[in-house]
Amino acid sequence: MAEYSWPRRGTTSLIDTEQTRIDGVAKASGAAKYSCDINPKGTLVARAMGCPHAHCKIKSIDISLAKDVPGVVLVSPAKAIGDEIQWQGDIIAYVAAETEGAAAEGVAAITVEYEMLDVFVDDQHLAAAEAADRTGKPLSNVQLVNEPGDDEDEEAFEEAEIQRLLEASDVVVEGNYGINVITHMCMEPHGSTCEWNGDQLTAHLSTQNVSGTAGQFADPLGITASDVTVHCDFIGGGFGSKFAADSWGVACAELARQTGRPVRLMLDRDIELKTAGNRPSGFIKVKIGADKNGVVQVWDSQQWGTSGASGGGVSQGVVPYVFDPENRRRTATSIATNAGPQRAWRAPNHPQAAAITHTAYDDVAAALGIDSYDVFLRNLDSVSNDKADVYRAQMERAAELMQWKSKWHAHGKGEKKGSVVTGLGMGIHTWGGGGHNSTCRITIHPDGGVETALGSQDLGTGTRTVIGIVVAETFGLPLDAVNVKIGSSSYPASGPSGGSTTVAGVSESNRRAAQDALAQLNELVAAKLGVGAADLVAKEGRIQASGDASKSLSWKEACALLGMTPLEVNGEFRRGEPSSLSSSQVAGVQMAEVAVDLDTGIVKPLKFVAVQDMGLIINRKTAASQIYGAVIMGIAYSIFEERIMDLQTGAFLNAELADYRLPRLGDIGEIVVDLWEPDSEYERGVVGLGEPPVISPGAAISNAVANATGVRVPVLPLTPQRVLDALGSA
Amino acid sequence: MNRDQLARIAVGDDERGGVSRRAFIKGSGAAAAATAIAQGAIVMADEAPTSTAVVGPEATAITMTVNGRQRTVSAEPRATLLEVLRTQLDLTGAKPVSSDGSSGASTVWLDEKPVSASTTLAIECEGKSVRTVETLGGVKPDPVVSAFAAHDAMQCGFCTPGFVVAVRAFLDKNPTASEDEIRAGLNGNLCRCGTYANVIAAALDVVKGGSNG
Amino acid sequence: MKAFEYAAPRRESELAGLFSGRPGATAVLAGGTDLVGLMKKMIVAPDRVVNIKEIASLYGISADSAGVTVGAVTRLDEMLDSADLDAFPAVKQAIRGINSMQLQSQGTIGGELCQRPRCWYFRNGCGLPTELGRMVERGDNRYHAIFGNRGPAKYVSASRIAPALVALGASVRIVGPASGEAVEGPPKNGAPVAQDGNALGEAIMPLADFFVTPRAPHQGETVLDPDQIVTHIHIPRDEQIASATYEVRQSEGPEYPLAAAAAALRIEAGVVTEARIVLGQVAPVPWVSEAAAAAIVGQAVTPESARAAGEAAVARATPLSQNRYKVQLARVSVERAILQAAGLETGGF
Amino acid sequence: MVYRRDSEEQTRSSVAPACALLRSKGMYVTGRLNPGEDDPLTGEVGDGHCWCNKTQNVLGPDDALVERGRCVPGRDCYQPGVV
Repeated sequence: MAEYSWPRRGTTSLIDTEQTRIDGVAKASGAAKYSCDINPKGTLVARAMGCPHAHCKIKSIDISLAKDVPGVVLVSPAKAIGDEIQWQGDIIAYVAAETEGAAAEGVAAITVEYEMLDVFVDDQHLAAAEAADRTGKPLSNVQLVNEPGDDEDEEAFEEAEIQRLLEASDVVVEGNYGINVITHMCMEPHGSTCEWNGDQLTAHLSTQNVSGTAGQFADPLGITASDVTVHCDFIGGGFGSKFAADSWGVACAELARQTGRPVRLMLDRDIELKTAGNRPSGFIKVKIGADKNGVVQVWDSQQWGTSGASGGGVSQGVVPYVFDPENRRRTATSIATNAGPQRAWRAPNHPQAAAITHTAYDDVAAALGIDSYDVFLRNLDSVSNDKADVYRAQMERAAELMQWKSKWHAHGKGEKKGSVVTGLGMGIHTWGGGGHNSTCRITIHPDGGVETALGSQDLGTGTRTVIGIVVAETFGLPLDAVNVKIGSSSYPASGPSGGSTTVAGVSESNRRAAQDALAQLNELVAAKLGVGAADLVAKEGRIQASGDASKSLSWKEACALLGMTPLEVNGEFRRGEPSSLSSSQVAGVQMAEVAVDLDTGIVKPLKFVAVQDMGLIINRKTAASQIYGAVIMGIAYSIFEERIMDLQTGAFLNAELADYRLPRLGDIGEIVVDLWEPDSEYERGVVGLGEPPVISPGAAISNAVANATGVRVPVLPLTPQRVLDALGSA
Repeated sequence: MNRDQLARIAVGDDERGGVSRRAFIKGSGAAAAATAIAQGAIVMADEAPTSTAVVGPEATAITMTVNGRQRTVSAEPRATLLEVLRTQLDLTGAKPVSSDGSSGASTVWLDEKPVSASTTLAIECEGKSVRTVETLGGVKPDPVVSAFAAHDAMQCGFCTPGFVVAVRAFLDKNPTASEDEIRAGLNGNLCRCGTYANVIAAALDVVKGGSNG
Repeated sequence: MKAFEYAAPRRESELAGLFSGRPGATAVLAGGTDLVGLMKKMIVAPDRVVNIKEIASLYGISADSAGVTVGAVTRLDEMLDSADLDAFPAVKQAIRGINSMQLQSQGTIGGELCQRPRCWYFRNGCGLPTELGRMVERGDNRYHAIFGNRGPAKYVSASRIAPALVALGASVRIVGPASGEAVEGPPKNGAPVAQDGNALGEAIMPLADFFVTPRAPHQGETVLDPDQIVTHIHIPRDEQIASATYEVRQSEGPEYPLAAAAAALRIEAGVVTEARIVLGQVAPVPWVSEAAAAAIVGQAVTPESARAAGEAAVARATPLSQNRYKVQLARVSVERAILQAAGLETGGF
Repeated sequence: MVYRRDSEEQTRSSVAPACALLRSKGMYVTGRLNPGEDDPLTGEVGDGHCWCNKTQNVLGPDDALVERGRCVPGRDCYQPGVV
């Protein structure tokens, strides 16, 4: 078996260059078909009915009027009498109809009687949750340099030792920090178009998990996964929320089976936001002791938050974030609320952890009156990964791009122009990445045609293009010579797009298959040209003897040697196996400069610098896009977006786009993306990029606002209301 | 307000455009204002008064010009333009993102003005001209489409067709737009993936490339 | 959406027979940017929709020495492009602040004035106004009213252009079925007499009086009865009036401002001799602040006098449990609208 | 030698065998159950979101919540499996 490797840096024609995505024109011109665009003849439109109440029991469901609405074809309850509803928007019934209007009218005609139950949705106040008996047993986790004596009570020792360390510190900072629940708000709502051919189901599902969802449809429908084909050529956003077939996907298939017609069921925006996932909240009370240089000596925190009905919150395993001081005690309490369940949201746990702990580190700088940059730098010795040197180098680069040193002023000590002040803040982050399991099948046709097929998907990260680049580079062909087939579960299985594992996974399988296929083709070419197969190179559309261009065949001539049968080669990668093509674990440093209007509390990003390592870069253009996008999503959750719940009723009040505030094109300021790529990065292979740059903005922007105003706005997003409250002027 | 408070409109005035000079004077005490309204009104003098046809709620025939071609569809008055384009005419470039049009993802041209197809009823478009993002594609795409691809001004791409229409419409009106004007003028569209920085670059490129027309 | 009938009259005279006097039975479709979304959620569920955009006399902008008249279905972008409205910066600034090309080219001035309240309880189906008032009082009222909120209506008037128009002394023309005698001779053959025998009538009133705060269910947010529509808006011309709208907008998008104010000032020899200050997004109606006007009249516009007017404007605010911060934002809006009207720097964003 | 102590709840979390119908994102990405603990390979942290393959919901066939810690022997709908 060949030794798999990447071409030497500087010798590539496609890899590590800027390539335009191969489906760019199709997407921009509306030609690309998403799941909700699939519209076979006779398709019915289905709609879900969400429960208006956050906590109740179903006393009765009457669908008789709904069935009589003109245009309604089928009404199907999803709940039974006696079922308990635990959050607003949980789905009670489905209606399939000829038109959108009829489906909506059908939903409105369903009559449900409810028995109301106590509602609790307050995740910000631990005491309130405790009083309502909504907290889980606290999890605690202690690490100390000193050990208790053999017969000493452990908890008493811990308490005494923490107090001793705090007292021994030059400065002690106490603070409260928090970040609210946000949603995924995928532009294309969750849903599918389902059609049956006999007992064979085709589900056009908006999914991040093409290869993994067929099996999810099968069990509840009483068929086997082999009867299901899942298609998803294009997905309108997932961000971690679209890994499952979901009950509404199965319902769509069931409605199609019962009506004998194709059915399209996309969730209404409000139901999606209420029921199809969110990012948990995190609140924390911190005591932090540091020496006079700002090096943290001891960390003591109590945190809480919610993931909805099951409790949960932000994992305490990442608190404090990246930094892991030798002495620390952390306690986490989960709060069960009458709110929809969480789902993975880009870099699960990390953005919240950064936002609620790097802010505390920054407050150490504020308390000591020293530069935040220096505090972050001096604490790098305690980072939990092995990236301290990378952070140091990246901080230097980021500071240069931000002109940090010349712009810096102590917290609250900057120049005020009118009512506007400016400030700087930073954060650092880490993420694993690495490839997921991936299998692909490369076919070289005797006429020179090349295709690769795998059950992967393109979340918008440019996966299709990445795959094409890897295969075309290996064969020495132009990018458009490779036909990339993804988005169907009928292709060889490849992993879901989650955790920044896709680019590494699909690059692994495709590079392996392409190298193996080329080796087989080279055997034929070598015999034809009378040279050794090992001496052959594929470049610029030819296979030729290295050093002797006269001995060569065009790609087409070479492929003709295959005779009548296409050459098919599978490539496979298993996550965790050692490989020279991919690795894992990245760092990353981000800095924000913001302006704050002290009279209105409005925060405007002026400039944002993101320095990011990511191993070998397959496509520089889409890699940069990922970072821009992550920063903008970061600006969103730092300044604008949050789920707002009515504490009385548990209603999700802003579950429509008009009320769910997000940044617009004019809100982003200047964004500087720096692909951090010494040769060592290229050499360690592909890692993955989606999550890391979305992690630090909360900390960087909150710290910049603290630097500008001289006060900490404790909870994200930093709305005018919260800023004015913190300034004491509201 | 009580109907007794409404002064009856005299016929002749109505036929000149529905504004009674006398009543306006009576109501407002501002003679000049009435004159202004009367002058601004469009005169339909010779047209005999007619009553208006009421259609629906059943499906009715709607004829409009879509992407240059006359099309007749059958739809209920409550059908949105977006639903008709997507399900009856297979024009799925305009996307359903928000029910209230706040995302801009369903932007199309209605009589050459950018509007949200999701908050426009199909029946309103009777006799009007609708143009969709699909007219900007094809073998020789519009420079805005090419610039979006070249600058990677998309990720998942779901908001992108609406954004492309918005950029095209904006640049048609502001062919030499500066970066500041672009940042101020394209806020009717929403993107979740965060492609704004590249959209700005793409729009600027179209301006600079002189291919903006 | 509930199924509905549809009509698109081409003349004002055709209106009378098309409307039902029953609340909620007929909806007027202008730009549709607010109505269609509300109908999709069945917050509004009419039996009939009357599209008034095809009535030619309701469209367009005309001007003379007395002022400018704008037809109700004139699109907002056309107002923005009209040189006739250059004399009224407050209006153009308010339209520009909507920050969406689509809303500006689809939305109409009549529709903008008649859009339904901005209140998430209302828009989530909690009704207006009695039950809603309780919900808002106990619930999350961060975006709700800080003035005029003692009754059941605690939402804020949504219109972003109304404060400017009220400040500028605009009037509005209303058309609907009339009773009583015609003021100008008997109807001729073919006159605009509706099938039920009701003739069409009109009234003109100050826009300031057009908006009302409902006290009971089925009272609307304006004086309009279910069978009446706005046809024209008239802004009187006065060369000596300087005006501005200042909105506190968290983002550059079309989201509604957190607070806003329009100022119309007559400045003579450097001193304000007459002022109208109207706050937006703070009350169930555009909120006319006599106190702010009194504070600035007789003063030169300076940062100090503008601030004093802002403070006067909010002195009697009655914030709800969670919107005290809006008092500060309302104060700043007034201060900055006055500074901006006078051509001075606001000192903020 | 550094002193470390985790609360009992922390250490107990994934001892019992999980139901064969339990699903999480981590299982698809890494091929292993990933109910919210650190992934030792990469330091990546899961989100803890689980669902039931039978109901395709966060509620199981018994209408109770689906979670790593709850989908264990003793629950009526538990199915032994290889995971």
